[in-house]
Amino acid sequence: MSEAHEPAPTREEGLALLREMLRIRAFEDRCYRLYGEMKIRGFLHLYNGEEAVAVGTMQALEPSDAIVSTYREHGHAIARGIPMDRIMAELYGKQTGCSRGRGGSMHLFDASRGFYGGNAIVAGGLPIAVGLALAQALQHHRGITACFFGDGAVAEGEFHESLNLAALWRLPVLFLCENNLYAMGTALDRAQAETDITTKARAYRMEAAAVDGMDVFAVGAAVRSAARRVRAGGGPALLEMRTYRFRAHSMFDPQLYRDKAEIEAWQERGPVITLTRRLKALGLMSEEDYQRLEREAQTEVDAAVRFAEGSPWEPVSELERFVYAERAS
Amino acid sequence: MSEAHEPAPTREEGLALLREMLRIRAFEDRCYRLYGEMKIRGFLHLYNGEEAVAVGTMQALEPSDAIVSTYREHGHAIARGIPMDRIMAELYGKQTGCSRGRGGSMHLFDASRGFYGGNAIVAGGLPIAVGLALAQALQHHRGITACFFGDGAVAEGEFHESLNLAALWRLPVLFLCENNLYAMGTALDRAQAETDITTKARAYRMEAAAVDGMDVFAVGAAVRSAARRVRAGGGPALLEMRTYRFRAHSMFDPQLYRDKAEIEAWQERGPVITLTRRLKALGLMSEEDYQRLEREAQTEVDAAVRFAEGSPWEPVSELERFVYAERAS
Amino acid sequence: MTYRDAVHEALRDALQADPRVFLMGEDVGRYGGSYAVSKGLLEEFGPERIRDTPLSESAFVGAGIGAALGGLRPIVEVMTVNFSLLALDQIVNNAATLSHMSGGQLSVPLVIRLATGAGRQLAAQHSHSLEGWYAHIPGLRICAPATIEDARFMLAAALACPDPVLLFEHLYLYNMEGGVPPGLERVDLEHAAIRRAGKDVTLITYGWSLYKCLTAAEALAAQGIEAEVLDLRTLRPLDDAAIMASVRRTRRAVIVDEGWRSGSLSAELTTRIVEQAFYDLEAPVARVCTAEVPVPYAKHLEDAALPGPAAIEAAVRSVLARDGGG
Amino acid sequence: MTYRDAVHEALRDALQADPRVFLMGEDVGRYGGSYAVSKGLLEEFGPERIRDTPLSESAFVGAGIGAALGGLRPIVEVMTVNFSLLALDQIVNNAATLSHMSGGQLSVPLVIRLATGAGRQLAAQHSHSLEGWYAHIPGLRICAPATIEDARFMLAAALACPDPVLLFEHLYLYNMEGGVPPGLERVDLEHAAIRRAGKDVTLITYGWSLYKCLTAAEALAAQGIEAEVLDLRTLRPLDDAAIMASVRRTRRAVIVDEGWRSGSLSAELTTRIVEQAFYDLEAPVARVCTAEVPVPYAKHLEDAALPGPAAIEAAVRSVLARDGGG
Ligand SMILES: Cc1ncc(C[n+]2csc(CCOP(=O)(O)OP(=O)(O)O)c2C)c(N)n1
Ligand SMILES: Cc1ncc(C[n+]2csc(CCOP(=O)(O)OP(=O)(O)O)c2C)c(N)n1
Ligand SMILES: [Mg+2]
Ligand SMILES: [Mg+2]
Repeated sequence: MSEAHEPAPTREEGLALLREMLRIRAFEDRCYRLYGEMKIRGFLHLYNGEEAVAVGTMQALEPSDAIVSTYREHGHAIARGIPMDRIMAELYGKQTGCSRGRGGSMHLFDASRGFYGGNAIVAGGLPIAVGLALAQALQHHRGITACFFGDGAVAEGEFHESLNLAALWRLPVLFLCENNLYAMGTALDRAQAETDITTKARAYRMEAAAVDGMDVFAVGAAVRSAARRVRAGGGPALLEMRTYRFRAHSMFDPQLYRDKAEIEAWQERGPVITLTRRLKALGLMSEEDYQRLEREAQTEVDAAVRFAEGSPWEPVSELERFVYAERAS
Repeated sequence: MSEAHEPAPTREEGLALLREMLRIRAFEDRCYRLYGEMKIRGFLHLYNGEEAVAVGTMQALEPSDAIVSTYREHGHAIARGIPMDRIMAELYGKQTGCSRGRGGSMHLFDASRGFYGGNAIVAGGLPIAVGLALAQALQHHRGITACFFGDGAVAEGEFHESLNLAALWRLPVLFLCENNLYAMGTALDRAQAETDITTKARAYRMEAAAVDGMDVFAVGAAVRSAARRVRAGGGPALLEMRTYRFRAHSMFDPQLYRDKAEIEAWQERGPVITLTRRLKALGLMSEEDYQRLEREAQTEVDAAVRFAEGSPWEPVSELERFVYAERAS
Repeated sequence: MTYRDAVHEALRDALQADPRVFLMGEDVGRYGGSYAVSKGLLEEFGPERIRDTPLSESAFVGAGIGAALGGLRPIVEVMTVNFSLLALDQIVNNAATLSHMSGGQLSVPLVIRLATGAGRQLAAQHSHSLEGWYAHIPGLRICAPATIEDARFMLAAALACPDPVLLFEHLYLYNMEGGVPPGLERVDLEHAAIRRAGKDVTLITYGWSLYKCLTAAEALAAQGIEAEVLDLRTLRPLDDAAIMASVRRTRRAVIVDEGWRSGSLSAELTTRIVEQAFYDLEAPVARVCTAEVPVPYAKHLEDAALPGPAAIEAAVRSVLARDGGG
Repeated sequence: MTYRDAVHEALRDALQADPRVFLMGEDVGRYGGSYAVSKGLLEEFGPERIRDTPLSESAFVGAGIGAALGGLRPIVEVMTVNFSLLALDQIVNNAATLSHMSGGQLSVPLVIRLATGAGRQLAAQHSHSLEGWYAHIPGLRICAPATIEDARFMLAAALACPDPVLLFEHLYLYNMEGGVPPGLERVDLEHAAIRRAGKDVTLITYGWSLYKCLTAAEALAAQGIEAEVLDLRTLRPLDDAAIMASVRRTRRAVIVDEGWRSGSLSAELTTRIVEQAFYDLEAPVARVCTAEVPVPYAKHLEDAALPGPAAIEAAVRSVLARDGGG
């Protein structure tokens, strides 16, 4: 299922991809600091190291597609185009947040962009993705549903039931496993008898491929190709994005379970650093370009923080609002 | 994993296997009648057609092994050696029943024979089997755990989680899928994208083989061989027993979902009829022998019914007994 | 018309009225539904809209949530409440939360139908009455159609509601015969209904227990005690106004609930009455519930475990005997 | 010693005392437990007895049941109660039923530990307080160690019990500092405990809410109101005798329960008090619970949703104000 690498990128494409990854990186690094300052609370799962997956995927999808995500979803949300200020306001718990302060880091939503939320129950989003795809199929929409989940989710019963259902009904779901080798402190080979996740997908007669999740082009190419087949009615597909998280699982994790050396080796292969090197080597980007992109990202994050800081709180009187829907169905 | 057929049976072996199958058949046929007479109530799932699986399996297991079963478990219980009168008394809801009248048809238990019960939640027994095997492994028991479940159970998340856990921890579980092609009215190919169940098992790196579940020798050979490896610490294994149920799913099933012709074709391959023919053809059994075995089975069932009829009811004052255990742990 | 027919007709109506409606669940199609409710619908509406599912409660309930988010109006049949435990994460963590957690951006117009209840000697794993338990969860609406008219029309009301609605159909009701009052074409999900008027005590109940209460009320009437019988219809949110109005009139309440006694809906009802009508009570509220045991198979044990008309009568008499102390 | 240390020591003791005991759950080993409770145990007891599991709640809880049947004494950690919904079928349909359904042949000496509760801005899917909900299920024992001494010794009592015991540890407690009274070496699972004596009203509570009650009680004392604070410790079966004894003394009760108000344990408690001590009450029982919303992320909204000392004080004052009508 993997395809030959697409032709070398243009300067424009390359910079656009790098810009998106830098936006995510800058956002996540700021979140890290803001957590220390207690501006952000609750659980915070950062995406550093995995940016190529979100960026490569989103640029290969269409606006009419639906996205189902996890609790490690800032990157997905940003790459999907949810305004950073709305996301930051959500992390602050403000009324202007993209979930009106009710969701926090793990529950970003944007219905207008088909972003059906961060889900904090591991594998809990997969059945929902199957249902969204069923709605697309029955309504003859053009859209497909892309569903992110981690390597840890693969052990859950909901993974199994959802893959089978999607395959059985040939629904337009693109299952995107972000295999970063760990579920909290549990390495994949301590969680799975079979560690090749594509093998599992094939046991449901589903097309599957492993992708270098550190290479934003490889991700984009794989998603484009798989999405094309899924969109054409070829049934669901699974992509195993091989990636790595650079930071701890959450802000409470002393990382007893992995070596510094392992982390460093992966950082050396990081999506931002490798794309930066590549674009420079191809002569498509100067150091100045790079600095400018970084500055722009910082500026955007600064503005998002200002927006969040300046936003009002949802009045407590609104606490019970939205428990039941306000509009008729 | 399948092995060459074992040498032709002796007369003794052949008659013993047929006797067991006829005992089950006679028991089930009587249950059918007793249900009509309203002596047995609740759900009743008969085992006709699948006798070779229970009999072939149980004669290949050892007394120290543990058994986890389903709601279609009369055959398993009888073949395991639970006295028929205790089973019949249970179906009558009597105090002398093997679950003291509390379980009924779907919940036969006999702790002394390592029979950990009928389970009426599809796939609900699989995690328990994994735990029993974990106890065997940690306590260095010789025993293994044999776990029955239907083709329908394969779609459940608990199947997936349990197979992975058993394979990951290399536990001595023998997973026995009774693939009778239907889960109630749902044919396997309407429930599974991949209908070869052994393929699924292999996705957990588990050894697996398909077995002719209508041939009691094939079942015995496959179970013996698999059990040997499991017992020796080779990790779990799965056998897909290809079989067919001759009767309706339960007593409420008008069988709209399958043809008479299909049923008749399978009945022609039935485990009792084929073994009878084979033993006669080999000159190992006369028609008289057969009649005697049938008579003996009927006599045993008659006695079981008398026992059940004559047994006392559990006093209502005992209703709340055993909700919490009486003995210290 | 039986209750089964009424549910069947309700499904047909819904499927005919709105192309977004579809039915999905185990054996709803070829088998005709495990309680024969959907028999014939596959032939009429085809396999796209009458979808047999594999045994994957979590996935197909979750798929119902997703399909509702995606613009459809799914009716998911979970064969019985017993199996819904396998889908509870989807129901509690997704269906019940998505509207609030998304700040009102999403809603989950999903209907889940479940057979519930004991009494058919199906033993511990197949005899749960968990509707009261589900009623603990904010974000869900829990309904228990007990009459032919509710079986006939509650589904439409549930489909018109933008929230997840769980319809609990007691398995004892399916064969019940009856009719729909002439001219009646819709019901609501908001109001409890007085099924028998009386002045001496209010029997508060729902589902199959309604008929046990009506039977007990007849027997009590012969003894000169006039019991009012209130059918809750919706267990979440509760119709406090109707409950208090009746209790204030009769000044005594007995709650009849097939859930296990401890922590059943009867406890919430008692508590609300105490909170809202304490000074109107002539006697402590009494309740008749299921004994605190996994429901046993044997008929005599099962009967002893479940609430029955005799226990209801006894509870009423004891409440009347304690009069005047409140 | 913190509560975390106390649970840690309890685990060590149990592992040392009985070779049948082992601990299993997500990230209990290499990670050290998601609340760092089991840190160091892997090194001390090895991977056979400190078993990291895959994310498979249903399978490893069910495996705990099987291992208990097979003669071991498993301690299963479900990281938080929120994820236990995925294992509910195993807990309700197997752990809770096997003893009864087998006519007493089997027992399930399984201990499940779960972190519970809200208050850390973890939002709707990670803030459940379902211990009261679990207490509805016959066959289970539900405990909520709220003090250092219970954290230290309840585990041993649970392991000595032949039934499935669920230990709910409120996530707010782990960092709490304190000690064990000198000489104390065991606790039981049967009795509620008066954590503060008082004569004017009984605050009935458990878990982290205990400390909210104690804080409220101090504030009330300054106003001349002496509240008794009763820590339930075990939520199923409830210690009715201790509850009624206290309520009969104070003649007023306020229940503080982090569950959602409707159908929470507070309802069962209120109901039992009405059933058993109606004529001793001077005022209706009041309750302080969590608002009926999926718990929101934002701190001010979460605080508003959860029971707090101010709401407890207000409830006490309102109960005292209604005196004399009971
Ligand atoms: C059902 C469930 N069990 C446990 C948890 C606690 N938990 C949160 S994240 C996580 C690890 C998930 O790992 P993975 O799926 O690989 O995603 P990653 O964090 O690596 O992106 C765990 C165990 C949870 N949220 N949901
Ligand atoms: C979790 C669950 N869902 C649904 C049911 C209802 N049900 C009982 S048996 C059955 C079919 C199971 O088929 P299979 O596993 O193939 O076993 P078979 O009856 O063919 O032996 C169904 C759907 C159940 N008991 N448990
Ligand atoms: Mg991971
Ligand atoms: Mg089958």
